[in-house]
Amino acid sequence: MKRVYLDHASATPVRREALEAMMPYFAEAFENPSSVYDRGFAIKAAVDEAREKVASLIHAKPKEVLFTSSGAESNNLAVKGAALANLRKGRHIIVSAIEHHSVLNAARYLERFHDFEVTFLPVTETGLVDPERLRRAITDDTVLVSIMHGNNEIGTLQSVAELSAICREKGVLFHTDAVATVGQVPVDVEALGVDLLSLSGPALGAPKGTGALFFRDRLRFVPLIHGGIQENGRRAGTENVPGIVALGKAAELAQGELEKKAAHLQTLRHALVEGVLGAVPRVHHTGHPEQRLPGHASFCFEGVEGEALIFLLAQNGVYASTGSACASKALKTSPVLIAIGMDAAVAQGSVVFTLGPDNTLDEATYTVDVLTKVVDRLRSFSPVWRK
Amino acid sequence: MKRVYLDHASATPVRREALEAMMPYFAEAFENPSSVYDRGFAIKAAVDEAREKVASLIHAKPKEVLFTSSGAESNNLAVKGAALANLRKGRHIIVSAIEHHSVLNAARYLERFHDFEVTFLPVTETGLVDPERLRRAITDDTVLVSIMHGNNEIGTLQSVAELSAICREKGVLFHTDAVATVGQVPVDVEALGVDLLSLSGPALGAPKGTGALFFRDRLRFVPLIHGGIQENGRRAGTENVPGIVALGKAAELAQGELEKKAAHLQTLRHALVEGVLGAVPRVHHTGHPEQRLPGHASFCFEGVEGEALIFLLAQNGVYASTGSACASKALKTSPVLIAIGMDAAVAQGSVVFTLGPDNTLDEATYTVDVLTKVVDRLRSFSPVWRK
Amino acid sequence: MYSQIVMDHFTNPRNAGVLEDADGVGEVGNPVCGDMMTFYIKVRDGRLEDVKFNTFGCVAAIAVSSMVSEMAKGKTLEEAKKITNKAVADALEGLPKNKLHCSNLGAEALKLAIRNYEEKQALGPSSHLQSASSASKPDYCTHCDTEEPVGAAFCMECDNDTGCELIEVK
Amino acid sequence: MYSQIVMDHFTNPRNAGVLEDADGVGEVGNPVCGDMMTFYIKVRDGRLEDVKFNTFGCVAAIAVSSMVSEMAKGKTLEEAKKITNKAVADALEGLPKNKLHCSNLGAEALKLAIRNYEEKQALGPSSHLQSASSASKPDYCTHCDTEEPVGAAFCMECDNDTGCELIEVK
Ligand SMILES: Cc1ncc(COP(=O)(O)O)c(C=O)c1O
Ligand SMILES: Cc1ncc(COP(=O)(O)O)c(C=O)c1O
Ligand code: FES
Ligand code: FES
Repeated sequence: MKRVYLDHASATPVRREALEAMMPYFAEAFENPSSVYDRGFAIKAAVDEAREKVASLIHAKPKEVLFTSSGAESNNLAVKGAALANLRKGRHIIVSAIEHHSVLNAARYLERFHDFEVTFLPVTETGLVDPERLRRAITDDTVLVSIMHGNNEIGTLQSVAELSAICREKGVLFHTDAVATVGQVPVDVEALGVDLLSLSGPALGAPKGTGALFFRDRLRFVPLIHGGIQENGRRAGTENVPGIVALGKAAELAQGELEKKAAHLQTLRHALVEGVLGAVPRVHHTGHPEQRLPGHASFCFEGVEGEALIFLLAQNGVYASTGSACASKALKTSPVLIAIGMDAAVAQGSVVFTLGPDNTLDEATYTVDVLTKVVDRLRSFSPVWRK
Repeated sequence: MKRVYLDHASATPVRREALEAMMPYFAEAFENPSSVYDRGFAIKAAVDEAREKVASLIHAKPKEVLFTSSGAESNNLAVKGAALANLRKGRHIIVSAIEHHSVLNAARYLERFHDFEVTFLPVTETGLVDPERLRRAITDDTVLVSIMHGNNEIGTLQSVAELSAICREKGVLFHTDAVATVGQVPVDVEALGVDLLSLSGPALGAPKGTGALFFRDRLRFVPLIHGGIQENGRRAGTENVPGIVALGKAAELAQGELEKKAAHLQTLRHALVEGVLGAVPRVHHTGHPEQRLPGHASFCFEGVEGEALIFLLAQNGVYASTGSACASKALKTSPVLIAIGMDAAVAQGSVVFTLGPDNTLDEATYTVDVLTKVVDRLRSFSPVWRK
Repeated sequence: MYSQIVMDHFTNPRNAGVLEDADGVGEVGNPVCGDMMTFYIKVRDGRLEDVKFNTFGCVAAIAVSSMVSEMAKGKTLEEAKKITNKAVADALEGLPKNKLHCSNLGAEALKLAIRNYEEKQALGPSSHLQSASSASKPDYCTHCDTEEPVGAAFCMECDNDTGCELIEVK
Repeated sequence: MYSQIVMDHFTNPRNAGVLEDADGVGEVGNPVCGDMMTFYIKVRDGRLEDVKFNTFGCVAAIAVSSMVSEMAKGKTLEEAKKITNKAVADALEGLPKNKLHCSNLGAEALKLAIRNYEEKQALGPSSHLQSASSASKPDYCTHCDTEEPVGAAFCMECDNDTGCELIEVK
């Protein structure tokens, strides 16, 4: 059977070059980068080189990059750390209603444990934050705004530069969750005007267990993992050297391929979206039609439920996701889909396809065929569809 | 030149079997364990198997084990998480004065940001916490006691079972940092009577970037990394699948070898300690003479400074550490050595040797020879020594 | 996650469809919650001669519907009423904790169809189908697989203001 | 971390030792802080004919002592007094940020030895050696290599109650 993997946002195979780059750091160059003797320095040098590569990918300085264990950790560190470092200024933060759980729940943590007030900014039907709404939401107490760069469920890319400019003007810190965008579209922290930016390694073809946080030079934040001197006291714990080296390599590769890859993904996405909209009745293409991740196509199919659809797709060799593993396992209706005004019953039929560089046009066509077949099949005994 | 690696507590090469076990999970079985389709389940099964192995090593149930990115993260999660989950009971915690920075600074974080009171319990000259002192320190406000199992700088093993019994009697949670002990001595969470226990992967021959936290079944704690449903909502972020699989394998291997390894290490340690005490004048063997980590030998040499000693040792092929990378880089006098009553000037001459299974008696002898030579050399132009 | 028998019933659901001339119809759930089932029964000599279902829902919901229809077919009404949630879950060789509520739905829809039939017998042919949407939300935590979900200071997701305040040390 | 020239001077320190009949002696630091240096000078015709040192301290402290002794030897007293911390660090091709204070120590000990010699000249032979221990603690953060350590809400280690309270947004 054909096997078409269209779930790159959930997981990507580690790239061969990244894997090769990290291999020597498991059992040969295994020393602790904090060791004071020479063999430790060599390891520290490898970490620093990786830091330069990640910094270069996002147009930051190496000292503005900190390594973490995941995108979720980066988000938690940014949101809680920057908020707690600025208690004197106020206890109000603003996040969009479609943030990833790791931002939303970090905000709720501040609410519950630190008496913060959190504003959840609504979005338009295409998933965009309205700059004027953001401006009105900022008060004298606002210390941080966190609005994601690209949304994992509906693919919409925010106009981050425009939003961050408002915050800068008002003297409020701006964080963006760029887990879905780094490696997919050009990300330039200067151009975006952000103070903090989260990224994750697996999204670039680095191994799971890697991530990074950009923080503007000299920006202060309270650590999430307190302890020793690693990362200049900003994140304790022995560095994940092999993972960091792989992340550096993956960042270097991503930088070289960004444009070509995006063009390829966009072509496939168009084929997939046009194909689905043409072949399947009563389907909603969610998120922004144009201002979106190049390889991201998301739909809600009326009359069927997402998990069932995903399983039938997988049985036919097409691997996709319902958009948010969290919402899906929790049997909750996706808050993102509700935020863009999707009918709650229709939101149950959510399926997200995230394309990768190895996907082909043939695969897009095959996917449309399979999808048409399995949606039909599920609808054939759906009480919702009949009505 | 001979190369004698005696810094196993700082870093250990990843074990071949662990590396082999993890390899398929980078680029082949790369899917997200949270994916709802079959290929994701296989990954989840691998994670669960690793969880069983880690649980088995410490005599816990699999559902009592949570994977983290480091020992430092486990310590932060345990100390902050358990304290914040019990605000209603009180805001007092007790830690020993010789805890790792990741416990000490987590405690200071509670002090600063959550109005906790922290008691730093003194220790005896051999590094032991006095149970009666612990008992007296507990108040009605005490929610958590954190006392490490084995100390990384002076090797002392606490009588954890005795200490935890006092806490249980008083209805206070007990956490132990077992980063230095798991894989070195038998660790049984039931016998130790602990509610929370931290361990780190690299200490077992798993890769950097791995760690775990034991928490007694149904114990509640506030997460450190908020977000999705991974680890049943207790720690968000895509799981480091390859690292977790390797940690499982390393735990399995450790369990089978524990006794033989400890006996071997103890023999070497005796040779090293006797050799050094016999050959070098005015040297202090720190920590407990008997109740200590089997492969841990720690000294303070009068008249010399630790970093210089470490460098000269390394130039002669002997790799050791000053005990705490953090204190050493921070140019601080080790708080642990001060806590055991070491003279501050003498504490500067701290060197820690941590043995591994591949070390030999020959190497111990060679180390004594080198050490004698380089200590002599540094003392030859030391103004402190002359006086 | 799912047993082979669940996957089999999901992939090849038995008795999916509508009985246009059904003797009884029962409906539970609500598409807004992600699960909805309609059961149709044909009764002959006090036995379920035919059972069909329409289901909107997840893998478990579809497999449960299929299994319930198989279990019910040929049974007397009284026997069919005794089909328990547990029996359904057991026949499927278990369901993930967060999907157990689906097994409730199936048996419930069947019972509603039987009740609908019985009421029709009593009242004449104009009786409406039976419907209940309350059963669609489980009363335990659906967010995790823990055997006894703990109400969750750790869980910001389902933490309905019980949170850490409820937690006691020992 | 350390330049080759630092490692060379550390491994083979020049002029390590004591001048028993020194014309001047200067001492800085304190073993409690981890660094202590004693400089001995022999003066002839207003020039440093010989310089020796004893040092208790880290790699940088030993290399700095050695380099300072080399730089000083043969210089006039006035030239030697002008040896700056920066010149020492430069001659060593740089030092890690958290070790820069060591370069201060070396030049300072040398100057104290010269001052001791000059005072002896003025006062007769009973003058004591010069000593200063204040210089041993740096006034910047030694905990990190950042160019401008920021006083550290992030750093629980050196965070002397300035902490987050000092932080301003922009
Ligand atoms: C006793 C102890 N606890 C905690 C840690 C922190 O472990 P990690 O660096 O893996 O985070 C260490 C590190 O050496 C340790 O020795
Ligand atoms: C937009 C976004 N932010 C954050 C995350 C969290 O990343 P991780 O699972 O690597 O922690 C994800 C994960 O998919 C994501 O899509
Ligand atoms: S998610 Fe399981 S208890 Fe809340
Ligand atoms: S450690 Fe560098 S500022 Fe405190």
